[in-house]
Amino acid sequence: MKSAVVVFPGSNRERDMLYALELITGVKPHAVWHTERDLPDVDLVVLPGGFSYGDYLRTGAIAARGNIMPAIAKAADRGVRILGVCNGFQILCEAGLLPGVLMRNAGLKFVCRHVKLQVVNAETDFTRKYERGQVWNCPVAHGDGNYFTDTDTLARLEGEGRVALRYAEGTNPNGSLNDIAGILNERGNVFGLMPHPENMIEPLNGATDGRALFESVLEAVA
Amino acid sequence: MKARIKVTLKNGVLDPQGKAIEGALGALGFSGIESVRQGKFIEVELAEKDRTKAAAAIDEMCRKLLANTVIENYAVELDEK
Amino acid sequence: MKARIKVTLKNGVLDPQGKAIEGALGALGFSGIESVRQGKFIEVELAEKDRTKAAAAIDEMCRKLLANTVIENYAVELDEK
Amino acid sequence: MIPNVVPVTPELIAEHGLKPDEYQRILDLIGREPTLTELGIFSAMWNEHCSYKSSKKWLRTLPTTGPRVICGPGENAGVVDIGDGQAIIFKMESHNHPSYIEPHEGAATGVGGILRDVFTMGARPVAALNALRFGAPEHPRTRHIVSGVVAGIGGYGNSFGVPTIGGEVNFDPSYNGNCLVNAFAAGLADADKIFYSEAKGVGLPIVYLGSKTGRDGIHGATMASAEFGEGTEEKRPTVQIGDPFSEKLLLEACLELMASGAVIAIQDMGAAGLTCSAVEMGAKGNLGVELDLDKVPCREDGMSAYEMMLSESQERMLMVLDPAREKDAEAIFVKWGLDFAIIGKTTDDLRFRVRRHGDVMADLPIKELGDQAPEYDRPWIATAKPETLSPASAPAPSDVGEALARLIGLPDMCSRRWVWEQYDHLIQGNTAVGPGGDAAVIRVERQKKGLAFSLDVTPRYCAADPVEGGKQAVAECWRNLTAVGAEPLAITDNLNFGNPEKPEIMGQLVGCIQGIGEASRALDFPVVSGNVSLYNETNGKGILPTPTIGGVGLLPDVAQRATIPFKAEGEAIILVGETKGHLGQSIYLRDIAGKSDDKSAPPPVNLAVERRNGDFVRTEIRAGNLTAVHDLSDGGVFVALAEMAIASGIGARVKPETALPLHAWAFGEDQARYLVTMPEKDAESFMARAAQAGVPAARIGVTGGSELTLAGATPISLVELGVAHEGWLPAYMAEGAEL
Ligand SMILES: Nc1ncnc2c1ncn2[C@@H]1O[C@H](COP(=O)(O)OP(=O)(O)O)[C@@H](O)[C@H]1O
Ligand SMILES: [Mg+2]
Repeated sequence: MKSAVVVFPGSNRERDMLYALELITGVKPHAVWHTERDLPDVDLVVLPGGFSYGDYLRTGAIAARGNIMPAIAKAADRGVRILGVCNGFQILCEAGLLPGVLMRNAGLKFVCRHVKLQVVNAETDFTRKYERGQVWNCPVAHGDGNYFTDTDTLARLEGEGRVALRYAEGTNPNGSLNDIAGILNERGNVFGLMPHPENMIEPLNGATDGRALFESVLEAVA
Repeated sequence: MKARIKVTLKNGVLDPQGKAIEGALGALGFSGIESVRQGKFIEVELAEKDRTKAAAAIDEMCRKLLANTVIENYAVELDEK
Repeated sequence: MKARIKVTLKNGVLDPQGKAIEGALGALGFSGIESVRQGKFIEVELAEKDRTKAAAAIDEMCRKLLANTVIENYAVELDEK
Repeated sequence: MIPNVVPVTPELIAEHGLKPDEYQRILDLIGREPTLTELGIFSAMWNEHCSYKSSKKWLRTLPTTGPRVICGPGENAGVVDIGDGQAIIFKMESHNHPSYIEPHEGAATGVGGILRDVFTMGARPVAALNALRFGAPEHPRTRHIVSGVVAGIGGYGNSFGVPTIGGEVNFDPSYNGNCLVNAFAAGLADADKIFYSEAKGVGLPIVYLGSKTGRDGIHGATMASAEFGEGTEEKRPTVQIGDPFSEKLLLEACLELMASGAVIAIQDMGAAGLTCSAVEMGAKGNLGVELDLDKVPCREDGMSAYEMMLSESQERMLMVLDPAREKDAEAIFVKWGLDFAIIGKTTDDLRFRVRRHGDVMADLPIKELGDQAPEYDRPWIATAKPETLSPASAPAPSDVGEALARLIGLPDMCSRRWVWEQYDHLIQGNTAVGPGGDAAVIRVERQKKGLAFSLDVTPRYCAADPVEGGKQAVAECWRNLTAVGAEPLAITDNLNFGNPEKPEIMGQLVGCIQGIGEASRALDFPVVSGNVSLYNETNGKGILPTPTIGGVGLLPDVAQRATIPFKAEGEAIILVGETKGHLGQSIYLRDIAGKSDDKSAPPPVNLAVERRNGDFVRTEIRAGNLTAVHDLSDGGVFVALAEMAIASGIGARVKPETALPLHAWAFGEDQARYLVTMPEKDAESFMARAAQAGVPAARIGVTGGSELTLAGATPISLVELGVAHEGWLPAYMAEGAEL
């Protein structure tokens, strides 16, 4: 699988993501600088975690208006898989590629800890290697992960199975609506989540539960 | 020209910071606080001297970047200076 | 009584947010922007009906919590409603 | 604009922190009255922070070399060889006063400063830690400071992208008006690609890179100068604000620039910004420096030479570039969107010359600015040697189990989760042991080996006996690194003390340095970098002497690390090291027995024993013989047992064979000890190996169950212990919500 990681000023988990993708797919991913206007020919585009533009103004807001974003929107239209993790998720929301917004954590503090994620929909390109209902461990590290959207959108997301991951067993770290941890776009090829599966891929990380997410995409594009 | 922009959350949008401030004020012993909402206050200095043009530019800035119109409203005041 | 509070950074205090917004506006093609400063805008609804008392309470809230007076200034507008 | 030539009054001199004899020294050096800018430059170069004038004499006694030391004190950070052509670069620095004035920004900029010290040398930061000391919990400002400092440290490190993986938090009334924020950072580089600050070559461009210069942190000195200018309001000294976003860009730009081969010398602008960095680069390289301040990127209008030379605006660098590579360098600056400018050049006349609007504002001999700084042999009085408290004379609790339940939930003993959950301790994906272990461990990126880090000091020991306290701080740090299986390599120190002009305080400083020196020599644990923070006083009362030690260790295979939690039921628990029940200066005595005025001796440190016991434990860890390891410190055996049990959810049954009073055995703070576990079947051979190595070891119990049971004490449920341990800090912080 060919993949690309988009790097914005202030991205800081891009090296983690590049490493994870290389480890799991066996192919070195492209690193794409935000000023580019075209993407390389890839099967997966990842917007990594970090504090693009310092998270100033609103998380993801400035990055979402960067040069590379139209190319990402076009790729999404073509059905290329797009994955946004943490700040990447925030950027996708700000860019309108996913609905809703990620607001300040309900506790107002940055939270770095392991949470439990429940697979709500195991039929997506990003979760097919998990079982439906499966609960897995994954770290979160964010200050703005509190997912919010209007009631109509929420009903649609839930109704269409687009809430793929939820925080399980009272581990919601940020107060997000319906314990939402990760959502899909309508077509199912754009996925955003707050937790960091790229930091859960080796025994060193305590468990390897995050691998299946990348392996899902690998299988989907095969 | 100086523009003063207030960006506020729309009604019905959850405001975790406002809620926290409300709680904190209560904890500090302030009573009778019915609600607190937190927004942003942005000041932009423009070279533009023409009021209409400046207003149009600021409005565009708000729509394109300064406010997320899905959840936020904005109000602009212009000031010669 | 409704209080509208603007909390702004003191002169000379570095404003990384304002700087980033300024850069972003430039990148979006807006020209003639001389400076951008970002502050907070807080709205507090009070049960208090007496203007003087409300003003005193809000001022105390600002000093104790809403503004960091080491680096920030605040300005309050009161509004019957 | 402030005029440059002003009458130099005694008040002006005093306001610049210069003593009359120091001013005389300036007159002798330059043969005329200094201009205001020159006075500012001298005050910056000759203050305690930059010149180490009170501590230099004693710092020289520290061992700073070793087979693995590539670069000791004298550069931005120490450099230590970790094999495979790689080096670890690290240092610790204080930001105490700024953090008291504005906790969030003060702590944030402290983190920013130490990260810059590390990446200035060409290293990518891989770990950050912090040692924090706050006033008494009940003091009205403490909560506000804790909240701001923690958020500030997290806010900066999280955004910058370095894992913050450990540190210390303590509370004591002596820090009520003077908190301590000691920030540590470590970075990785190739050993043959380290960058230094020594300028080389005459007529080369000096380049300014990073954020614009404003009137940040121009301390008291500005107040003095303000009366000479108009618009004093506008020029009031301002707090430094951290901008981790700019720092991240600066990091990436610097590393890219260094890789391009364009950098000849580089120096970050820390304390006394442009002044210190430019003078150091020139003086080290035996070169003069000429600056044209009109070229400096400024954030504010009308800044004078004086202000620009003293500004402490953050996220700035100074470098000497290879002129042939100027275009490549420029492309990198532009890519990262950073301000840059050629602001001067190196010269061959050994002068430090500063121009503004074409006028020479300062013209000083560059070498003398640093070399001729005053150095003091301040009078000192050694702290009187305290008496040792016998175990029998320490009051016993009504029940040892109940005492443990209280101890584990005390401000100084409870879990720090509330703090470290605000720190991204997982970023970079290499965290093997995060906060909460004896030492934090990271894997070296894409390698098998690992690095361990720990910050330690027990200020109450240092107060009672500075020499033993200094030794103990180094020994405890060494022990913590050993307890995870690492070979301790080297340390950095951060010496926080009161006013050195008082002989008792100077005696504490001298004693602690002596103890640190002794221990680091005995343990082959050299000092490769450090920082001194003096005048930590309020209303004439000094803080507890707090020489924080930051140690780094190496694990050949990160998979062999040892951790605290028990791993299975029914395992043997063995106490390694000798237990004499030393309760003097213990947490038990202070907080449970209520002897807050304890004047007795702290536990003595036998460095040979420390080394023997530690080497034995490390060998056992590396041989894969141990399932859990925890070093013993505050609170002794019983607290360590409780921590191992809480961390695992597995209880223990313990029955000591000892003639000591039970509370002295349980809570004594004797040094050089560890608790280890292993499968029951392996215990016998372990005991035999210990005996052979001459290491005291005692089987004290077995893991299992859901309680901690000590023969002779009421059993306590792990749930109860866990609640007590986790509860205090969040509950305390929740009482006064902050934004
Ligand atoms: N207590 C100490 N022990 C050993 N070295 C020290 C100590 N204090 C300072 N140093 C060294 O002196 C040099 C100057 O320190 P400092 O001025 O704090 O560095 P910087 O200019 O990078 O802030 C550094 O190399 C530092 O490591
Ligand atoms: Mg430095």
